[in-house]
Amino acid sequence: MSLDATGAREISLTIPVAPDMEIVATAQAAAVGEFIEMPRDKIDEVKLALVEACINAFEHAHARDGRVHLTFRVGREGDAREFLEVEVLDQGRGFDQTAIETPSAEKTFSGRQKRGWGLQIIRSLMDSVAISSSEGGTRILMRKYK
Amino acid sequence: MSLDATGAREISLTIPVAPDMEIVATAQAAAVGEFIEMPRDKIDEVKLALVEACINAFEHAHARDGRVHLTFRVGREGDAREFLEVEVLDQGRGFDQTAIETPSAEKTFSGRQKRGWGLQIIRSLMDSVAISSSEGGTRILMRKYK
Amino acid sequence: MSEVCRVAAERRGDVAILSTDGYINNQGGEEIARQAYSHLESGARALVLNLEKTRIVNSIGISILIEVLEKVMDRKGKLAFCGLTPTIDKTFRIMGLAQYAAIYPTESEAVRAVSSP
Amino acid sequence: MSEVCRVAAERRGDVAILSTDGYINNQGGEEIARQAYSHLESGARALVLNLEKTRIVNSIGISILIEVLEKVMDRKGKLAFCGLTPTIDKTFRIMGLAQYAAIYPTESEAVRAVSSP
Ligand SMILES: Nc1ncnc2c1ncn2[C@@H]1O[C@H](COP(=O)(O)OP(=O)(O)O)[C@@H](O)[C@H]1O
Ligand SMILES: Nc1ncnc2c1ncn2[C@@H]1O[C@H](COP(=O)(O)OP(=O)(O)O)[C@@H](O)[C@H]1O
Repeated sequence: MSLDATGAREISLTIPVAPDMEIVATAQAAAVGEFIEMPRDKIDEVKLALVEACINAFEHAHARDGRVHLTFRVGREGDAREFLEVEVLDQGRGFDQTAIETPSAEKTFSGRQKRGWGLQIIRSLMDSVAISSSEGGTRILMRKYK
Repeated sequence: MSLDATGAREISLTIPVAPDMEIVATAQAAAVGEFIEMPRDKIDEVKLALVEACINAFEHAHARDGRVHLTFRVGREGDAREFLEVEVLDQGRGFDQTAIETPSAEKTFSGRQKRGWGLQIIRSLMDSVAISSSEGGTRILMRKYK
Repeated sequence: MSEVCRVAAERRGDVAILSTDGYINNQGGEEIARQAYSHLESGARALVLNLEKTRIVNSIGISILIEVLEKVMDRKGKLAFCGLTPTIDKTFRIMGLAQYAAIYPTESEAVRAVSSP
Repeated sequence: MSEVCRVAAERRGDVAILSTDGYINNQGGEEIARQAYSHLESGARALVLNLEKTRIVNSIGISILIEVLEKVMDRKGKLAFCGLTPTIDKTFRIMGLAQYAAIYPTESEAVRAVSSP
């Protein structure tokens, strides 16, 4: 394996805030996933998590540079399974995580509040997720084991 | 079209100098090509040109940052056809283009000089190619019309 | 992977079968909704959504599918999904769609299930 | 798109058919060469390279294929390619490989052409 999570070896991708660019970005997740021979269904999960993170940045961040920055790393924790890590970073206005209400099927089906599932989907589909957000922007670091 | 060649809207990809990373990069070319509905065979030509430019950077450049930087842009010249532009940049030692001998099938088949086809393939497969190289590095800018 | 989600429709009696091809985002979701509502207007009582050729549905797309489902339930109609990839199936379960709509592996099973006896 | 190029071999009399799957770079080229030489050693007089499942061959891979072709020509054997994508076909023409090796659309045509009468 010639790509690792030590920082030196990583693939970075910058996309403009523009319709459908999230799908163009999923191609990179798929290519890196295939590179480590991650099963197709797991790659699909990474792709959807990445899509959700990108459309959040597109919709909510108002990034000062009009871009979303992605970094892909593969690594292995000790002797554990290999993983694919995706970082999605925007230089936007950030948000207060404590103010985000957890969505539920009940709320979704009873009322007008159908949105609000993006972060929940990301957490459910990935094996670990770390979000840091401030006035400088938002960074989502998510990892999926092979 | 939400992606253009004016500079603001572009996709950039940075890959490490490592085996097979050129193939990971072709996924991005394919995704951007599909985005503008470029026919599959033309996308294949862009992919191979990109592969040749990347392996040149891997083999010959000795990039100081250990990376190759790619930028993808789509645009349209006046009312002309849409194009996909790929820039491959390395911060390596550069080369003297006047010193590069043009390859030929005769030389390839008669002797021991089987290599030396990369730049020729790039020029043959792309619609336009501009190479600039100095001690600071090499930049190949290539364009393919849809 | 094309950006445009194509939606093909087929009508069998009072069952409308909509088959998607490609990424379901807001536009894709809205196209499905448009076709679904037009079938409901013209007398369809049940909808089958065949997502066999779709590998990604984003959360905005799903929220529109939920609106379609609610409209169908309001009219006492039926809606069934089929051809879901494991990831889409998982996402539908996360969002609770699976509690309200039936999910079948194949189109024929879905059509059989929603057809009037 | 897997990084490893798989090479499958089949022997029909004195014709060896090598079928590739995936990206042909230096390692892929060397694997083809290894299998080709082993068939030549064991009496094969003709090689068919079926590249149907390969969409990219880089210039290093092609330079190795040219070495294989030269070795076959030295032994007065035959080599034919089949299943080339338009881009691979174009690249083979650029590098002059097409002047020295026969290229056929299908494997059966290639096998027929190189088989001893
Ligand atoms: N990158 C971001 N920048 C700013 N705010 C964000 C970002 N990502 C998420 N948020 C905030 O978190 C909320 C919840 O996000 P999410 O769960 O994806 O649902 P939705 O996008 O449908 O509202 C958003 O409504 C927004 O307020
Ligand atoms: N990015 C680069 N950095 C430094 N030298 C390069 C670069 N690209 C090409 N070259 C020089 O140009 C020569 C010709 O390149 P090419 O036509 O691709 O053939 P090959 O790589 O097989 O030698 C190389 O041998 C090398 O000396």
